[in-house]
Amino acid sequence: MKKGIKSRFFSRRRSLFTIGIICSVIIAFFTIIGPFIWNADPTATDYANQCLPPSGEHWFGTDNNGRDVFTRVISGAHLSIGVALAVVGIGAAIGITVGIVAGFAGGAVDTILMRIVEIMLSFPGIIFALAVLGTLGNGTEHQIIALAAVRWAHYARLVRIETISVMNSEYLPASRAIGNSKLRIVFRYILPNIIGRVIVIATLSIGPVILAGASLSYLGLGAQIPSPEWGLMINGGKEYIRQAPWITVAPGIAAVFTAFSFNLLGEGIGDLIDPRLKEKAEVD
Amino acid sequence: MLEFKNVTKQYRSGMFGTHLTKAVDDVSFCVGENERLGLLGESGCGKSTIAQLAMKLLKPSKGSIEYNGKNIKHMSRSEMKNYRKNVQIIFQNPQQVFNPRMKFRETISEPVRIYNLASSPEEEKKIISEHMEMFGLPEELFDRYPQEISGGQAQRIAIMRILMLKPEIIIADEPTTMLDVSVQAQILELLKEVMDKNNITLIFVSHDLDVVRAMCKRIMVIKDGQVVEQGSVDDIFDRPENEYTRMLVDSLKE
Amino acid sequence: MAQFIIKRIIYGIIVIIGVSFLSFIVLSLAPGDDAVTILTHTFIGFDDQIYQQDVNTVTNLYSLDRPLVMQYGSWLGNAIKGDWGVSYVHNLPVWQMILGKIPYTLTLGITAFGIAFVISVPIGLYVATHRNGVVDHVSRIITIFFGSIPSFWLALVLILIFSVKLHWLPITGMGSVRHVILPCVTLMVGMIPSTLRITRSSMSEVMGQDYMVTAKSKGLTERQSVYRHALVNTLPPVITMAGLEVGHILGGSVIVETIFVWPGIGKLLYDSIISKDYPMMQGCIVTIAIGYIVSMLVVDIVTAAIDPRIRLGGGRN
Amino acid sequence: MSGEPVIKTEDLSVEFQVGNGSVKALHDINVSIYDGEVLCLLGESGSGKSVFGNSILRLHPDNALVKGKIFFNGQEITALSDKEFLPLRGAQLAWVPQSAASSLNPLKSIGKQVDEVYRLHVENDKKKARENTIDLFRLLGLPRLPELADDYPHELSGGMKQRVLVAMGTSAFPKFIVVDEPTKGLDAVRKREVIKRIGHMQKTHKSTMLLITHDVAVAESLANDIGVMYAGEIVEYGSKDEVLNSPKHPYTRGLINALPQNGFHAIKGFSPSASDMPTGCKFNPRCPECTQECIDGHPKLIISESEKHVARCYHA
Repeated sequence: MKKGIKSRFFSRRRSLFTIGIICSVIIAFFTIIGPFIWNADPTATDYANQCLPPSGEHWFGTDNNGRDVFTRVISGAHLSIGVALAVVGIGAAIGITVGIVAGFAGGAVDTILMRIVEIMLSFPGIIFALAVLGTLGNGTEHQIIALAAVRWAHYARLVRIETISVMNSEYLPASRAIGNSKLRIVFRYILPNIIGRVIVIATLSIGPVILAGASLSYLGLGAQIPSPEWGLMINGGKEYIRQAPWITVAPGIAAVFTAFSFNLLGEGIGDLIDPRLKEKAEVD
Repeated sequence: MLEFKNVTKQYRSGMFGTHLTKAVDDVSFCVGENERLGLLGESGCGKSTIAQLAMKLLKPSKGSIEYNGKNIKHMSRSEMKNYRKNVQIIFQNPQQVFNPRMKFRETISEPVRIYNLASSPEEEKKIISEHMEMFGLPEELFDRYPQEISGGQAQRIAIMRILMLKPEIIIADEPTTMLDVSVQAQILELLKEVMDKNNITLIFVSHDLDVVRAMCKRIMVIKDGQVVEQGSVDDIFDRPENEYTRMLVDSLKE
Repeated sequence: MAQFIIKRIIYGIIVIIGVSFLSFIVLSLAPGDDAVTILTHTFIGFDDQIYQQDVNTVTNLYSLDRPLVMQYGSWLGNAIKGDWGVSYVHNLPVWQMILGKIPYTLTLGITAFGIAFVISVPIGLYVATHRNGVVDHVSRIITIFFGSIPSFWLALVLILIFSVKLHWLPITGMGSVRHVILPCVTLMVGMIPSTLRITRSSMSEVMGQDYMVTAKSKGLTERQSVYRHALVNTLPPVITMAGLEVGHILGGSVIVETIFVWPGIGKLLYDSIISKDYPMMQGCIVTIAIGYIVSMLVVDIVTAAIDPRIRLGGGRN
Repeated sequence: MSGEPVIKTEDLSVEFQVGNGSVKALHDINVSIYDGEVLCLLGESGSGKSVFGNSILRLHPDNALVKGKIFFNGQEITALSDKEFLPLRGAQLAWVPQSAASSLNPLKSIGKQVDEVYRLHVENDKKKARENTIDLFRLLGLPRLPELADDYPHELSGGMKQRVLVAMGTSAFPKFIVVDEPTKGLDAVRKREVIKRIGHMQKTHKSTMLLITHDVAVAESLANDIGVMYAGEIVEYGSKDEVLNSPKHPYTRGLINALPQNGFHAIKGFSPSASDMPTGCKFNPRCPECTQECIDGHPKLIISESEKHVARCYHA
């Protein structure tokens, strides 16, 4: 039995994936069910017990406004993760389209699109966020637009590389020879052959996007003061780092743990679809 | 039916893109009904390029290719679809020619769907199973992926797929080079049988003289993108005029 | 080969111009009137009343009312001649200030990258040749963990431990080597994951190639075949990743430089954002883009030098 | 056929661990190759011929399990530890790989890659090594010498790369060379060229060679003895003339009749894949002379002094 479980879950290829799943389940629990259990209002101030160290009652202690840090971290979770998933979703959608069009069309279209992508990649994300948030005003929806506006170029570049490798394959001219229309080739030949890699790229980017969102808020460009956004909380706790370090440390740990589990998931999926890891017997 | 008129295909390369290499240099020939034309030459002489030009997978740099008098370059979508249906190609590496993520169930039914040869799913199933028996392929292949079957079986499936379209012309681009001798014999036997039964025109590209001699009636010898000699099988093998052809034929007889 | 490089240079220039144009538009979208900003910074105090006619005089002085494209045209014209405009806040030429800041950012960035590179490449190589050993799994978990830490939070934690609690290292300021340690470590941690991952995957792919079996069949020991044949083939993708990381140094350290008050371009950019100093922002953005393009170009050249297939193109035989 | 054989194998079999099962690639091979002679293993893809070549030089991936004994000049090399075996590989036992296109290091010049063997096993002298390499290239008929030595693999045609690998295998004057499919993927003219050059090389150096191929023409022009392999087993063994002119095993007959010059008479069915192997004689599903005996029993192949030309078939 032990061998069964060990090989099924922790075999060489599946270990990262399994740990990733376990962490994600924990996060999902805290994010979805958490707010119902720790349902104190994350923004209500309670000056009576400011800066209490972590205790049985306040697991992560309280911040300078007396609010329970643990509750704020929980309610901040669905904010950060929600933003990140939205950004990855929108960014990936645009990126995949641009990547496939550039790879499939080639020639002038490819050159132009790739120059635009390079412009976006060499443009500091902070500035773009500033401009977008500056004109449209702060707030999570605008934060999503600000992040997605930069992230799509990252996906486009990687999807184009994958598409080109499919375009150079032997089965592509064959698909044209049998008479497939361009659309059918894209959806039946290119997409299925790159989707594996794309999922890995997308999952691996959720972590960094969470961190990018937090950095934006840290710099005061994303979510605004009362909201329990992790970046904001870390910035808020900066002044009290000497006497109440937990205000800064706690949301940081939450961000790290969330990013860590998504990265594990991404690497795990990568291992699963990686052809090299499948044992082969070259019998010739 | 299919005619090449002074077709040239050249590539730019070298330091500043000045160096021109001519893969196909001013080739003209035509293929009539039920003909068996062999394109014979060493590897790298441009014979495969001619095959890809005919399939419109490559665009000619000069000259034109005409099918029933119509230049394939200016064909409308519907004309092009008809051209694709009538002119099909068998590739060299059978296992690499199929979509690795697509099971054979879908790969095999693809031609039927594209040209909607079957009015209803039952009819589609009938056509497919008919062809499967004719080619001696087991039903359990449906759930297999290209990497999971042998070269011989893959080539059989490729030929079967093409045959469903009942094409007028089949271009075979070195279909048996990558296969073992015994499997090669099976595929060539199968191809010959299919050709004769449906009187399909064949353009057979190869570097193997014996195979060409067995499959074709007329042969064109190609060297560095140019047709150096053209004639019936016997002329070429017994009375080669061009000295390159003589060298090629003698090197076989040694 | 030359054709390849020239093409890359032309594309690079196009991208830089593209970036400068995009940033011009983006900055003009940002809230606030340029004239007001100039007034508040240079002539009068922050809270004094701003009179409309002062705003008009400043507007004509800097000809801020012209259509956007014209403004961009004149900016570009001057930029090529070396005049990147004058900072609203410091009233100094933009490029002069940037030049002053570049060495700081580079020293921080290059040292951080150097250490990250020196750590992650050997580990990557070792792990690729000893796949699925304990070291492989442990190093993967650690790199994934390093990749999940937000740089600003890491900076604060390091400050908390090393400055606040242990008083070993100063939080901000310049001067001795001890000042560099914390910002350097923060940057380095961010760079290790990508380099190590690319080294590991590139090396393990090379180990699977047929020519490694040929090397083994020649009687080379495991170590010899790795050094003589595998290493050189692993380099191109690793160098490309290195180029990407170096390219991001100029732009990436905005946060770290802000927290540690490190007078680099990142801090300059952040300050110019806060004080809405548009010419300075424009200058920083273009500098960062140039840095990115130059490092991409260097990568292309180095890769071509290593890989004859790119250098020599088609075969002669 | 004199004296102690250079290479002798006893009941050599190879299995690959795949997932939790194992795939039998080679079963109890008993061959001996004498000094200065060429044994040709003739077989189609999936017959395990390359596996045999690899097992002599221990080039298998780590999921391979090798059973049985291999003797080199009387010494049992399968008993040696990897450390003890290392000096043999490359110096005494050489190997010419199958896929020329991917078996050369793309970033190093072909001259350097061939010099490396000479400098490792003969003498670490740059000049002498390069001279030896150029001689070998000339012997193998490569053009544009000596500049060609500084070219890179991607600049060479398939045939030329194949000959570079042959040069690499022979540059340390090994006692025994395994040559794996030297003509795969080459066109008729280049194939003739490679065969001629290998034959010339083998005669001048009197090297003992194991030649692995699916091409009967190669066997005909280079081999002294031929072992026909099918589904991991040797089904017929004997001298070249006996096997090619009067084949005993139905599969060998089928192979010869399938040749283009003999009119393309194909063998029906497909060669079995390693996972679903037929019981009894492995060829019985495709064999025209198959009887109940063939399906139940598994015919043996016994090579003895008296009986040189043998086949693994009840009706041979």
